Amino acid sequence: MAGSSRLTSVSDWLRPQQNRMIVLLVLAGVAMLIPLVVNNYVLEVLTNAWFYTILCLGLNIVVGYAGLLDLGYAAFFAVGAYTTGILTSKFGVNFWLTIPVAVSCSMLAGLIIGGPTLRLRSDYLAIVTLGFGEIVRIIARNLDITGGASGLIGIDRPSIFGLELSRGIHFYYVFLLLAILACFVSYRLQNSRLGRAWQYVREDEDAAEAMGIGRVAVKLYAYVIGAMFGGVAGCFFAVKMTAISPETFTFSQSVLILLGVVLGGMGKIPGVIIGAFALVLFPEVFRGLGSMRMLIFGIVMLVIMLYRPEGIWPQKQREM
Amino acid sequence: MITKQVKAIAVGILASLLIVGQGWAADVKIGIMVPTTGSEATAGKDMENAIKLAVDEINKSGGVLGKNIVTITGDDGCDPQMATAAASKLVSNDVVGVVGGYCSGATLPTLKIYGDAGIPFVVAAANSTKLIDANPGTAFQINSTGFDQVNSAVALFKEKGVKKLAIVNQGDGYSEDLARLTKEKWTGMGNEVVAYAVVNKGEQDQSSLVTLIKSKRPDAVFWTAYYSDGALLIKQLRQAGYHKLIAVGDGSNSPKLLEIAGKAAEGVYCFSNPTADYLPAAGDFIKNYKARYHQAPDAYGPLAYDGMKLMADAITRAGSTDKAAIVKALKETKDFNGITGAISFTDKNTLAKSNFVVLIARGGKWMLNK
Amino acid sequence: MSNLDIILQQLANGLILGSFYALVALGYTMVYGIIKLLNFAHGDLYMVGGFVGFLVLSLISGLMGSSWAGILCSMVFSMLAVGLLGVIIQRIAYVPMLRAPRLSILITALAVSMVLSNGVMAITDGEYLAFNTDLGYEGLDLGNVFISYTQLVLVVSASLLMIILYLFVHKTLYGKAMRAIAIDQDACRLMGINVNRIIALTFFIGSSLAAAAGVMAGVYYGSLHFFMGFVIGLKAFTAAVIGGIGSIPGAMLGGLVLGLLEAFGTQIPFIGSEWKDVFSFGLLILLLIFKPTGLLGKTEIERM
Amino acid sequence: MALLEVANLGLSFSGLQVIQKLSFAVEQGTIASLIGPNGAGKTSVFNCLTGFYRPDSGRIDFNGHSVIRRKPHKITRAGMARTFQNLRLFKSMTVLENVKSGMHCRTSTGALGAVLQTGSQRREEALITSVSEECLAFVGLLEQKDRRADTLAYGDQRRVEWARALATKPKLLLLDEPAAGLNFDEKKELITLILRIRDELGITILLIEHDMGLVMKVSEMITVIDYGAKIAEGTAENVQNNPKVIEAYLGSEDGEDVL
Repeated sequence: MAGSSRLTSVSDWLRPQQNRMIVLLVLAGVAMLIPLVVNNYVLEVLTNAWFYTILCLGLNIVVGYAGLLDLGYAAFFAVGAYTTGILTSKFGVNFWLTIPVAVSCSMLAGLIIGGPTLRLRSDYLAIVTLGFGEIVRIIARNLDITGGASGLIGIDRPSIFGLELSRGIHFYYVFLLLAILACFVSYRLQNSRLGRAWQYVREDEDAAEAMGIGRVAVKLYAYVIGAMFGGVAGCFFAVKMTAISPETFTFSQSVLILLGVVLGGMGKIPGVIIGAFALVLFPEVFRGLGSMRMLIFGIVMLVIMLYRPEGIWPQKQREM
Repeated sequence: MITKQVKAIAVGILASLLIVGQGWAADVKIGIMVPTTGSEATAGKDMENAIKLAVDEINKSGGVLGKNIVTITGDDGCDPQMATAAASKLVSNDVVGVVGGYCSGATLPTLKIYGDAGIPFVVAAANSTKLIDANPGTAFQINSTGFDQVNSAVALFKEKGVKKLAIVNQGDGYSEDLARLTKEKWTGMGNEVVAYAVVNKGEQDQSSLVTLIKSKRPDAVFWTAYYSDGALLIKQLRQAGYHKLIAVGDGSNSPKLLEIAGKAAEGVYCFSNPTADYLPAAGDFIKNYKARYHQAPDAYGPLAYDGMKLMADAITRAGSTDKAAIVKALKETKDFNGITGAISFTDKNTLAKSNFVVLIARGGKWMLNK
Repeated sequence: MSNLDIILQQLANGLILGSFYALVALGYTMVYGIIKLLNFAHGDLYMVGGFVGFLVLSLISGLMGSSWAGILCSMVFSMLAVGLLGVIIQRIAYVPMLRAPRLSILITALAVSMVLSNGVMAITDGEYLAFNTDLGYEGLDLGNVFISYTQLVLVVSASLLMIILYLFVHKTLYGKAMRAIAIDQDACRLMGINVNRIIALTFFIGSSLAAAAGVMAGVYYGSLHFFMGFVIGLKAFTAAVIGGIGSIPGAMLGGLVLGLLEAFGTQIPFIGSEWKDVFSFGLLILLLIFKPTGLLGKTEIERM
Repeated sequence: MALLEVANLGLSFSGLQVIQKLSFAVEQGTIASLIGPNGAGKTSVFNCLTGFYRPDSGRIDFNGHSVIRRKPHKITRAGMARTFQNLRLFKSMTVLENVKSGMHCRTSTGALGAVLQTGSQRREEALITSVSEECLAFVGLLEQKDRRADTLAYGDQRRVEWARALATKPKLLLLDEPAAGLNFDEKKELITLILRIRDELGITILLIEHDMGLVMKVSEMITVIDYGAKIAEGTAENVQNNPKVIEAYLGSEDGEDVL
């Protein structure tokens, strides 16, 4: 078949590190220059896509690398967003100083929920994370400091070197840079001792344990690093939106992020990016199908799990 | 396989670029921001219809400043993230003004976007009191705010001799806001709130809450949230033998509430923004709306219609499509004669005179309470 | 109302609510017990059951009225239809996944749940449907405690269904096969048991019990919504865990315990109803951490 | 002092006594075997030793320290490695990646090191690769290192498991039925390999095996258990002639496995 042979030749060409770098650089260049040619609306949509890229890459560490189903990922994102929101709007702390605090808080949340529960069997873990996500949302809804059900408003825009980050283009670059950073970190982790340990635990917990890999510690690592990604994304989300409310951090948000991870292909960075873009672009491009969005996503997810569990992005070639 | 997908995405991006890139040079461009997808799509589409109806009428009678009005819709999906995208879309299209705003949560983050661009925004439905603080000065709320509703509610309770009140909300921004304000006002007047509770969205069984309420013996129960779960509460309260006053907020103003609660809803009071059925001046609006869309207008149609008419009036008074001039003209609005009543603004750009009405359920229908 | 009245009333409320939870929890537990699958879509089957019942009732109400006869008829039909739907879901989505990693099968279950709830949303346009019947509000009025006849009938029918199920599982050959498969599937295959057929039967029974609960909820609460399966799904799962997942009497007990806990939990002063779900989720999490086998579940081999 | 000392070990599953009062010792530098009829509780003993089961009673001292109630990965780190009765390779990973897992407990780079790719991280990665390749070379599979583990022949997959266990740098290697499913020639190679591991690498070995020929050939000390209790102990000859052992095997259903 012509199509498949073309595909093979493309993947052959992509194999050397050098050629892959060329592709990456070209893509990064395109992403950098896009704001010069598009209007605010497209820019806003693409900013959103980069934002979901960060979240999906974070969840990918938990789901794709370590093989743990997390149905409450929005909670970590919420912790980051609320920490920054509360510190800047209620205590007047400089935004940049809130980032380490927010990231530590979300990592702490990861520890708190992960520590006692990662021993559980995977299906119980899914439910526990779901419950945890809901608990975080309800707490945010009920406390005064989080602004109750209507949330926090009037979060100040940050400035950097005297430039106030307020326009769409500023946030485009902020989220693009964060997404590139997230890709870089994910890539480095994937090909490290820790990355392999995640894969061992995902493939066979007992064998990994017998090889001297502490499965709880390794999973906890995945959890905490995943939470960190969510926390960072949350910080910038808060200042971009200037207002946050508990309604953003629902179960459906967690499912949406999970969808991004599953659609493109769990554990594969390019796949996850494609998944994140699909999430964001679909409702914008197919506006008429807007109300059917989740139905279509559900069907696609089902089909993917049944016929192509490795996702849209092709499997890494291995010599047979 | 990959290349196909990349192509599809690229085509999609290009297509959206082309669509939004087109210009309507000689026209006055007005943005409509409502949820046309998602859970609140029904209300959003109704508002969009009403606004387009108003635009047609304006254009038929000569337009504004001799130009036709064209509209462009941004779908906020009742979601803050989608709303910012929608607002950016409208701003990039160089609209001179925006009419819409249904969900308070989704409207909130867009205020700053329009404010930064200096675009006047007539908020037709969203009425959380949070919007008042977040207003950069370019937004104008023509729906009575929560404060007005609280005043209507408290007045009714006093009139009916209520001493002990139970308030139930649904834990979202809108209903919590209303519940909290009512509680503050009611206790501030030296009365007692004996129960203040939250019902989670979608939870069908409220029997425990009903027992709790019954045991506190309130003279009235005020449900500040939406019709769907409100109907369940009413039904279960009445079934359990609670026979005193029940009132619901404007989010419950729907015939569906009466349909679901059945005869349990008989005699329930509802505070409502002016919907078409109870507006003497809305006869033509209803007729034209039905003729064009083959269905009756929903709760926020009249306000959306008025919002568009007000915007056109402000542009005419401003004498130009300069945004700052339009904002100024809107601010100076004096008794604009809309179908929902006379519109003037306070110094905080909220409606000067409340247009809330009190309805009562009689024989499976909402009637104006006389 | 005196304190005693409140206690009695809440006892009644808790038992009614608990019997709904138990009916839905049974399906969770049966499916989990037999193939160790956490069927996220189970709550949605409850929802679909309600809608099918509604549809049937509106079709036949001209013939039989919307009273007990009509309701019974629509309930039976809904149980059959949703039971079949459960089997179809099992065939399409779960059978191919039996040897897949746990993560994949969980995501598949989540996808099925999304398809069901959003499918119904697309059909109903996200609207609430009023499930109106001709049933009255009459009931037993014991002073300050009130139990409507509708509630009584529903609790009795829920108990009946559970008793039938118990007898089926413990007294028939099919039930014996089910219990055997739960212990060792491969051994059952060797013994000539048609394992797939028994698993399908389990899905059928579990799904139809959820459908029965869905119709009952429709009748009792009077409204239907595409999202109504989510909350009850979680609650029923909690009930199943409380009782010990995999155990049928456990699911019944868990349902009742959860119903009573919720009924009395909301009466505790100082803790506002806005915190209610934090407590039920907190309880679930603590239970999973400290007593994952529940009240009646079997302890597994202790592993470190 | 013996490298491994087990005393009065007891284990029960829901009332069923699987191991009872089992005591035995493995001396440094020896090859020892644990045999017994099917269901005698041999693998359960392994699972207790490696921390997968928590015994009800008794003592397990390894290298002078108690390892009872320790987590499996800590026991591996302390120098006890195992293979599994049913192959437990990381199927979708390459042979080399499989073997690298053994080095995990001998290295320490964390997330930060991985992201920054510090000098020590790069040195450690190089070490992991070279040690893993050495282990593969030892079992004769170096050429296959980039193949997916599950595409290898059965016997080769077993050897990958061995290489993986060797990469943990163990003092004691526990082999769970290493000869199961192997043909005659493969068994012969296996015997050489076992001896080489002990002689060249100085690793003490404890194995469970059904193949009596193999057991008798390599083991210096044999412990026989039945119904979880020790019935005999000694050298190959001693055990072969012990009437209790003969009875246990002949009385059991799979007596045909014996001798």
